Amino acid sequence: MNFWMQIFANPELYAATLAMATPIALAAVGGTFSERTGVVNIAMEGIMLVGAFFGVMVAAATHSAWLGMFGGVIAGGLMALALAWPAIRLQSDQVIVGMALNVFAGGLTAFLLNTVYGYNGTPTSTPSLPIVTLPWISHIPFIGQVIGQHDVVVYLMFLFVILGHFTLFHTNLGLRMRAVGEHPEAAETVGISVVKIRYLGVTIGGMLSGLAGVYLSLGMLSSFEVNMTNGRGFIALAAMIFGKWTPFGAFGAALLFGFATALSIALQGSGVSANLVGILPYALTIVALTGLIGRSRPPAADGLPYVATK
Amino acid sequence: MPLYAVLTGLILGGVIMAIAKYNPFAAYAALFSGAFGSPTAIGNTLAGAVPLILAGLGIAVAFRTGLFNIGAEGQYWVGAMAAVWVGYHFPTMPWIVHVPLALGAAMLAGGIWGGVIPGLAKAFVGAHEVITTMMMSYIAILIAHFMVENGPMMAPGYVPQSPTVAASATLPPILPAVFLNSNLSDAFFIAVAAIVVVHIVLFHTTLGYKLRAVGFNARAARYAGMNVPLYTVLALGVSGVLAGLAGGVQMLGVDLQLTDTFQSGYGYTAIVVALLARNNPIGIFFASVFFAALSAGSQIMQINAGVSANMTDVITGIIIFFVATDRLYGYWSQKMRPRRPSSAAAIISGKGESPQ
Amino acid sequence: MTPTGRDHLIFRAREEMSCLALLEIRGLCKSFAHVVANADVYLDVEAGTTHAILGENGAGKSTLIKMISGLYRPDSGEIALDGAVQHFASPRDAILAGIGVVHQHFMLIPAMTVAENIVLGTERQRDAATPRQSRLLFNRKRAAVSVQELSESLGLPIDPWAKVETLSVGMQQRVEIVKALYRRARVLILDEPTAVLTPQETEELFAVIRKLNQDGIPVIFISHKLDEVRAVASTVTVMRAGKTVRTAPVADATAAQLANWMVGRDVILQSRKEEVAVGDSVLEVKNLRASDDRKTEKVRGVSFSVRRGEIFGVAGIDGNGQTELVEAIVGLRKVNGGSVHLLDRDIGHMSVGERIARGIAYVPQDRQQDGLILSFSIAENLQLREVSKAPFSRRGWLTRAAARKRAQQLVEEFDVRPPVIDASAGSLSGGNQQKVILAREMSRNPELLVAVQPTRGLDVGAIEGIHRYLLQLRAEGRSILLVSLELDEILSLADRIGVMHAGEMVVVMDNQNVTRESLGLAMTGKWSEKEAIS
Amino acid sequence: PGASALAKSSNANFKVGLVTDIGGLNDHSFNHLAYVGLEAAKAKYGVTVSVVQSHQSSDYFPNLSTYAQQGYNLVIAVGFLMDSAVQKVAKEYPKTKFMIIDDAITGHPNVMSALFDTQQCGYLVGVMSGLMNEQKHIPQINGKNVIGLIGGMNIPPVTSYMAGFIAGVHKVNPKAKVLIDWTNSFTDPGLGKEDALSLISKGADIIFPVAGGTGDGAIAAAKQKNVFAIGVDANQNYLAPKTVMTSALKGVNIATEIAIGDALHNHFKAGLNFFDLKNKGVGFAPPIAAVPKSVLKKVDSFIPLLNSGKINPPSSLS
Ligand SMILES: Nc1ncnc2c1ncn2[C@@H]1O[C@H](COP(=O)(O)OP(=O)(O)OP(=O)(O)O)[C@@H](O)[C@H]1O
Ligand SMILES: Nc1ncnc2c1ncn2[C@@H]1O[C@H](COP(=O)(O)OP(=O)(O)OP(=O)(O)O)[C@@H](O)[C@H]1O
Ligand SMILES: [Mg+2]
Ligand SMILES: [Mg+2]
Repeated sequence: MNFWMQIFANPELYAATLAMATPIALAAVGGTFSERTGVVNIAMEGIMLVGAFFGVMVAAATHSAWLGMFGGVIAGGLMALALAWPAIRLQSDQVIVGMALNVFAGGLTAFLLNTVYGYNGTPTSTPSLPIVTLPWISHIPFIGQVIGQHDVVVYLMFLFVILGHFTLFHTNLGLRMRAVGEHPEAAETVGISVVKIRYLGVTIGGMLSGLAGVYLSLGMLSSFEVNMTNGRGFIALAAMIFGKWTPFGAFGAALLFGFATALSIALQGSGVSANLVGILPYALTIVALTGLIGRSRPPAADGLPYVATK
Repeated sequence: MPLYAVLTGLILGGVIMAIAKYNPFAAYAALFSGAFGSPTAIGNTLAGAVPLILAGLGIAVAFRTGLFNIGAEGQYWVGAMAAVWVGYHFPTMPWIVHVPLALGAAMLAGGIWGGVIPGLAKAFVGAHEVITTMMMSYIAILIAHFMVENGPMMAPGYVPQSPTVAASATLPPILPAVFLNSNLSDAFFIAVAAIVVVHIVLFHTTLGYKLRAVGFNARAARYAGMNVPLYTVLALGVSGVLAGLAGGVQMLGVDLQLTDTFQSGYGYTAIVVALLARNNPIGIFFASVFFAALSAGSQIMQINAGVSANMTDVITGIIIFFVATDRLYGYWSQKMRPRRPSSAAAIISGKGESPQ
Repeated sequence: MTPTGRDHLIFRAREEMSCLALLEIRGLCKSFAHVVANADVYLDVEAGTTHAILGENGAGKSTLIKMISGLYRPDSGEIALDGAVQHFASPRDAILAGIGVVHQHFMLIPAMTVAENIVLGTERQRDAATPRQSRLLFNRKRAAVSVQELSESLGLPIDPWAKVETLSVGMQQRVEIVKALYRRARVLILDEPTAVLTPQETEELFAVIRKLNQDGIPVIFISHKLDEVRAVASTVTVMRAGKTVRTAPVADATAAQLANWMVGRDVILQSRKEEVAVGDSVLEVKNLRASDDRKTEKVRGVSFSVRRGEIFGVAGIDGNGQTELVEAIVGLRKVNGGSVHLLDRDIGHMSVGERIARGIAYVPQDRQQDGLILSFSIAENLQLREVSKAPFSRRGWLTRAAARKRAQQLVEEFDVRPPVIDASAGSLSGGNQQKVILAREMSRNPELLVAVQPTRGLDVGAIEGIHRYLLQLRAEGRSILLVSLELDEILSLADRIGVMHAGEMVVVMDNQNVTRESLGLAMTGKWSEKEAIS
Repeated sequence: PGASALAKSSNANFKVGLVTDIGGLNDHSFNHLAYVGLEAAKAKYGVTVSVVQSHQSSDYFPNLSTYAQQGYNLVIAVGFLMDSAVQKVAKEYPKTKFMIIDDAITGHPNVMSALFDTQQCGYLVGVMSGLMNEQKHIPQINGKNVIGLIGGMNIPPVTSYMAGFIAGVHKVNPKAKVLIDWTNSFTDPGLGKEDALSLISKGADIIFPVAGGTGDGAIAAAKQKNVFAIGVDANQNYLAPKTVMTSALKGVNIATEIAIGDALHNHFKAGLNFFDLKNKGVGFAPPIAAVPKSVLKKVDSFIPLLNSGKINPPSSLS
């Protein structure tokens, strides 16, 4: 009992929750944009890796973490275009292309890491993004320790989740995006360019995934490690579905997963096999999904190539 | 698999290698000799294709039914654990009983893990199989680690690995004289048999017809009196059974024990295999051999041409990309391919059928 | 005061006076991979008139419309508005030019609200039609308000907040019309608008069309229904096999003539029924109760029976529980109460499969979603329901050859065009898709055929054929439960007619002593015995 | 010089192949160190070297065989994961010499196993930590007397460090609390960071990650929270010069270099070869200035005890 008290009374548990949720939430919101316009994005893992690597590369070269972040986001966007073009112009199978990009990204980043920096890894002189301390909030006893002091990207994540929701549900652009994802023909008949909107959605998705990668490499650390995403891109995919293709939903799912991860970290001392404790996040996700979430309905035209017969 | 796509990929890869100051010709020569250069190489390539074939078939069956089994990796390891466990217990059992028993255990384990649990979750609460199979996969791998890291399946001694399976449970090598000390074992025949069976079931039985019908248009299937939940569970079950079998034969034929790394990568490569083969069993054979060759060859490419292992991933990625974008080549012809309902993208978003 | 929809109508009407909107189609051609959909099409549409286009399924009507609305690009030929030749690169151009279209298959987004659907794509445009709105933000309230104003000023009231997926097809079409006019259409094109409407709704639609004509807006009206054309249009153009074969003032053409021009042969418009001895009851429904997906009870204790060798027609305005009733009978919807007996056997709790096995055949309302697997071949679709039986399979093994032979027979017998059993069902036109379904269901010579809207959207030729099949089945002593919104269909086919209203079967009457009027009355629930006799 | 140059050139036809496990050369751990040793040997003796990074477990056997087939004189297998593969190949190629790192293969005349008494260096940095935790005047030390220990996986090469470390801490500071965390991964620095932060939040002011690349995250966390960290395997001070107070060294590079030299000069030692403090196979990196001389003296005083075997730290967690 007291044991649990200690764990749940420790603000670090909730701070860690946020930290672990951030990359997943960012990528999941990105994926939401992509799929809301009708393009399945299973390449988030690869795009994150690319963002993480080029973030470090630019930061190391310019000695500016901010430029690094910029570079990582751009790299993510470009990578996403490699998904958008075949998906939109060639009606390619979006999942195959996505898998291709994942394999490609894994190889490319590792290859560049070794050829550019050698096996010692990226330069230790690489700057990292600043830790932000919120003015008064950080002084509030418990709350302050939870949300008062985080990497800047964590706060950007909050921003993008809200911005994402607002854009999708309260702007003209969002209306058009949802229309294109639900019924491209209908959108076309009222003069909306399905192609443009889809390019936009996928690119936004890529940039957010890129930012998620930057958070791992320049936010939490200031270096790049081979395959440092460790499947977070796929977890983000799950979070997006779990969140029923809405930014808030995706955020919620990411929080749940982040919390379970943080909890499994906190439970490490407990003597139970580390491996078994490590199951917690995955088991909890399944339970939550089957227990409370249930069916989630994707955008009607999600993943279906659209051909304008001319 | 379209040849020109592969060629484009290889050419582009060559250009990249040239830029990276490698000799692409030497590299590809090494790649090829590593994959097919000697009987041993061929043996290893074919052996490497076996788990891809089996897992790929499993994933294809799910796709055909409109389901995306993304957790074959975990099902593979669950199957592996079961096979090894049966394999090193009962060392006195006769071969003819022991092997089938071990493989049966592997299939059962994989089926339950990949099929029954996500299948039921999908059929009854609509939990998206992409999430459930993925999570179950992670769980399986953690359990596997637990088993050998001072867990119930750890072999006595220093190294965190399971005991090796009894001789009575191993799959004998094929023509050891020819493919001398390669990994090629009877597992290969099992894989080929699986291809035939899956092909027949899918295209020559009412079961296959119903699975495909559910995959294309679940509503129409329901209106036609088919039990959609049943076939959902069935499809994911078969999918898991095959992935589990992949793990099983790999253990009994090649690894012979669990070592403390549970990342075969087969489960993910198999997704690409299935997709590139358009979920066609015959195509899966060739796609699997192709990827096995790349993997085997890449090792020799490192040794003989000094090309970094990661470069193979780059090239592989490019090749897959160009296979997926094969319409590039027929771009001029306005004749549009009818949208494949087994289009994984359509499936991942929970739809087999495209609105007309 | 804010500029309301009425103001902008007047404002636009004035505009029209100055320049007559006059649509000219000159030698339009369009072919697809395998078919020539339009070959040398000519059409002149006068301002303020209604111009009907008649044509068989697959004649090319929709293709023509899609070219006029900028969805397809013509292979050759011209489209001229006000004498100015137009080159529509996209629907946007067509919209800006003032072309408003209600497509045959609605272009609405089910998951979105009425207001969202209507303003979609125009959020940025600012003029009398659309009150000032932000270029960036989408304001649900304001959109709803302007939609509401316009719809009311047009006499087409709709709830702007309603999600489209919750609306009846009639309502959805109203949304489409308002959507077109919201874009200030100068020409309104309706592709088979009445195929899905109840008689009442059809009447309302005609009123709207006349009103638009008065405002100077010409309407192109596509339909298969000759009497409707006669009722609303002033000029008619007939298409056959992609060509415009005839244009004439409606007044000068008899229904028979029009039919002949369409099909290229004489058509029996009134199918005759020979007497069939009705036997004992096959289907026995006793105070059945069932709810829709939103758990509201839509079938409130319905009782009736269908006897051997009879067609039992279920009439009623869409959404009065017909769908739920049928689904409960075929086993797709669980019953809350009451019983369903087939041949004195309680099937109320059997699965769909078991009921099929016991001899129920079913022609669902939505042929594409529920009736067919569009990506399967015709042959494969023909075995959808009985794949486990001969000749399609033996002991779980598909018997290809036999199945194909059977398919070939059916395709010929039911005149599916093209008669290529390996063609995918998705490539067929609506009429032929329906034929495939009927071929499948009727060829099983079932005890009971449940047919919902079997001729929806079909041309006279196809309708004639299908009616013939139904009567033939009846002649063979089978029973048919026919649900239709088309009174004429019911009146011409049914032996007995049950009228559904508000989930109850308010009356079951013998076809002999029924008039259109009394039926219409019953459908609106205003039914009393007295009127029946009179 | 001429003679040695001659010797070198003649050494060029002595070929050494290195097979990494799937951790690859970026593992910040033994794969990388073995490679460093290989390069050193190449520079020193002028032998011909080649390296292959295994992609999956099924590559081990083919890769080892390939080198053997191609007539390599010495084939080095990095990591116990190749235990069975090495035994199999060794039987098939008796003329080829094999070396396996972190494993105990016996009974093959052509296989040498390199084992590292990392419990010894773990013990020493443990002692250092235990003492440091009592230096309350040092700003990084919070006086809570808690130490954080992070393990990548529960496997011998990791646990021997940890077991020795714990013993060392308690030897000099019995009241110290050592918190143990596992990350189940050697390649997730993000997770490693959160793991360390969690330990720090529980009062730990010295973090010792034994988790390959995951450890980099832990060190980053220590740096961020201004507490001490201890590097592992190699001297990791370069990662955070003011934070990494020392590193527990595992001379995989040294062992590799020695083994190559021995094989080259025909005194290859089959069977178990232990690398410990005595033969400089393990040790600890020179501590940073923040570590008081007094502490360092105390730590050094344990070295002879370990060498003489008077102290025998446990090599596995009980
Ligand atoms: N996108 C397309 N691709 C290929 N063929 C098409 C396409 N659209 C229409 N067709 C073919 O062109 C012909 C005309 O089709 P269209 O839809 O214009 O007929 P219609 O007159 O509207 O028939 P209906 O009355 O059933 O709506 C048909 O044979 C149809 O199969
Ligand atoms: N039936 C209705 N009648 C009148 N106003 C309505 C109706 N439904 C919603 N509104 C108003 O429209 C605005 C948006 O409604 P809606 O519920 O769609 O927002 P929402 O989707 O919940 O937005 P968010 O997702 O940001 O919460 C609100 O101001 C709400 O008051
Ligand atoms: Mg909302
Ligand atoms: Mg049409």
